[in-house]
Amino acid sequence: MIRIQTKDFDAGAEIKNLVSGKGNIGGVCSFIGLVRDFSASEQSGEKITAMTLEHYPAMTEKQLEKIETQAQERWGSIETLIIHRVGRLEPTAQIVLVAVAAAHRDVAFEAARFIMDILKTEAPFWKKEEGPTTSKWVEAKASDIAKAGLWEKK
Amino acid sequence: MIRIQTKDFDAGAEIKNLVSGKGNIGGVCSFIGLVRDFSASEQSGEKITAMTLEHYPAMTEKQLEKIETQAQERWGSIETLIIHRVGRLEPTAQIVLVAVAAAHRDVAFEAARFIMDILKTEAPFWKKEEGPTTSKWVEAKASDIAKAGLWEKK
Amino acid sequence: MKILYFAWLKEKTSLAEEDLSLPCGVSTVAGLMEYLKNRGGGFADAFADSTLVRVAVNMEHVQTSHPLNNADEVAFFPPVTGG
Amino acid sequence: MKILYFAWLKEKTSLAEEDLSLPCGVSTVAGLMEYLKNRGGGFADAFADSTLVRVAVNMEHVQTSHPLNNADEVAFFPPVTGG
Repeated sequence: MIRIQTKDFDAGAEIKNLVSGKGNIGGVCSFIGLVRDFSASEQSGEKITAMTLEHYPAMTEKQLEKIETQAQERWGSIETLIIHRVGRLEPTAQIVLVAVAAAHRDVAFEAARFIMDILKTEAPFWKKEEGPTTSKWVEAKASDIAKAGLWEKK
Repeated sequence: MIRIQTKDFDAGAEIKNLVSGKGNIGGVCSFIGLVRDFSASEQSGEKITAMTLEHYPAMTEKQLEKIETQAQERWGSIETLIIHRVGRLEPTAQIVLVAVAAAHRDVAFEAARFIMDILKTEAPFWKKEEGPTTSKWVEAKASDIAKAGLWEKK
Repeated sequence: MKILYFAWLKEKTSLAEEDLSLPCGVSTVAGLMEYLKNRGGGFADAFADSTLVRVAVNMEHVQTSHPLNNADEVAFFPPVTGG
Repeated sequence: MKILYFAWLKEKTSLAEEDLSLPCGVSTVAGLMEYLKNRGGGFADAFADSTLVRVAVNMEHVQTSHPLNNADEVAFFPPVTGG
């Protein structure tokens, strides 16, 4: 299940909804990404006051659905949820929720990490950070590209 | 932070509380364990109607604190939360919540998985499953012992 | 052909979206990028270093060698930074 | 010495907890297990196969070779199954 929205989400309620009525679920691994109060660019580490998330709506949906399908093909019977916010967010705000429910915990942990890693390099979102004086587009991290690449070899 | 309780928990509220006011947190990985409606013993796979969790209170606290300390020593600056329920629980009920907040997602994922793996073999909880006709104590899984062992070698 | 620009490509070109007939002699993404760069001004700036630009055709990530036709939706953007 | 029994050890011994002076000649967990087994009845049953029993002394997991003294809190239980 995929949702792109400007409003915040309640991770606990979303997870309960994901597993509701499914007695074969042994565990749910989830990841929540949050806005930090310092810049993602490792050179600067400057304070940021807000972040704006832009996206390419139709492609975002297509890419996230593809990621869910890949995870389901890879790990079989899992329930997946991806919620991603767009718009202007302040430090400590929730940006993204990825949750995977499965019969066993290993699958839940691995599939959730897979979805996050691939989302980071395939889903068309862009972050612009606002500092006290300037604002600038966040640059993609080489380490994120490397992490996504690791899943190809397995 | 550690809590042992009979009542249910709200994972979303617990996670928000864990990161509240901390602008250096980039992500939270959490795992929720749930009561399945079939037996954990792989031979039988029988339906279960409820599960009762017993524990050794003082030792549980001591062991969970030790696990949190080990995770903090291993991954440095992380915030951790472990909530474990005891008593009688029905299928689809939440049993355990482990959440790790960190600056970066890899640390959050790894430390949460570490805590779950070690909790499974070190924390003194015991599950008794009730089926339609009989009830029996869940046997420990060799695979859980193997997973915990893997962390020693790293 | 529909062309979309995102993030700093949208800012530099001052354009979110435009309709364009496949220009004469252009048959790949690389050719289109060269054509757009030659418009000068903000476009020259946006496409000055093509290694910084990522491309999707019909909402799939592609290489610049990807062929184009008039029914395609082409999007230009920087490497993605969601999550 | 305080002794605690959990899960099926509590059921088989019909005892959650007892106070016991370290029996004469017993200096390790293994010795105590042998002593308890020799009580017969539910205790003989509970300790029939010592490989199924786990032990904590003062709330730390220990091997059966662990030494004991009268101030210890000793707990017997099956392998843990929480989480």
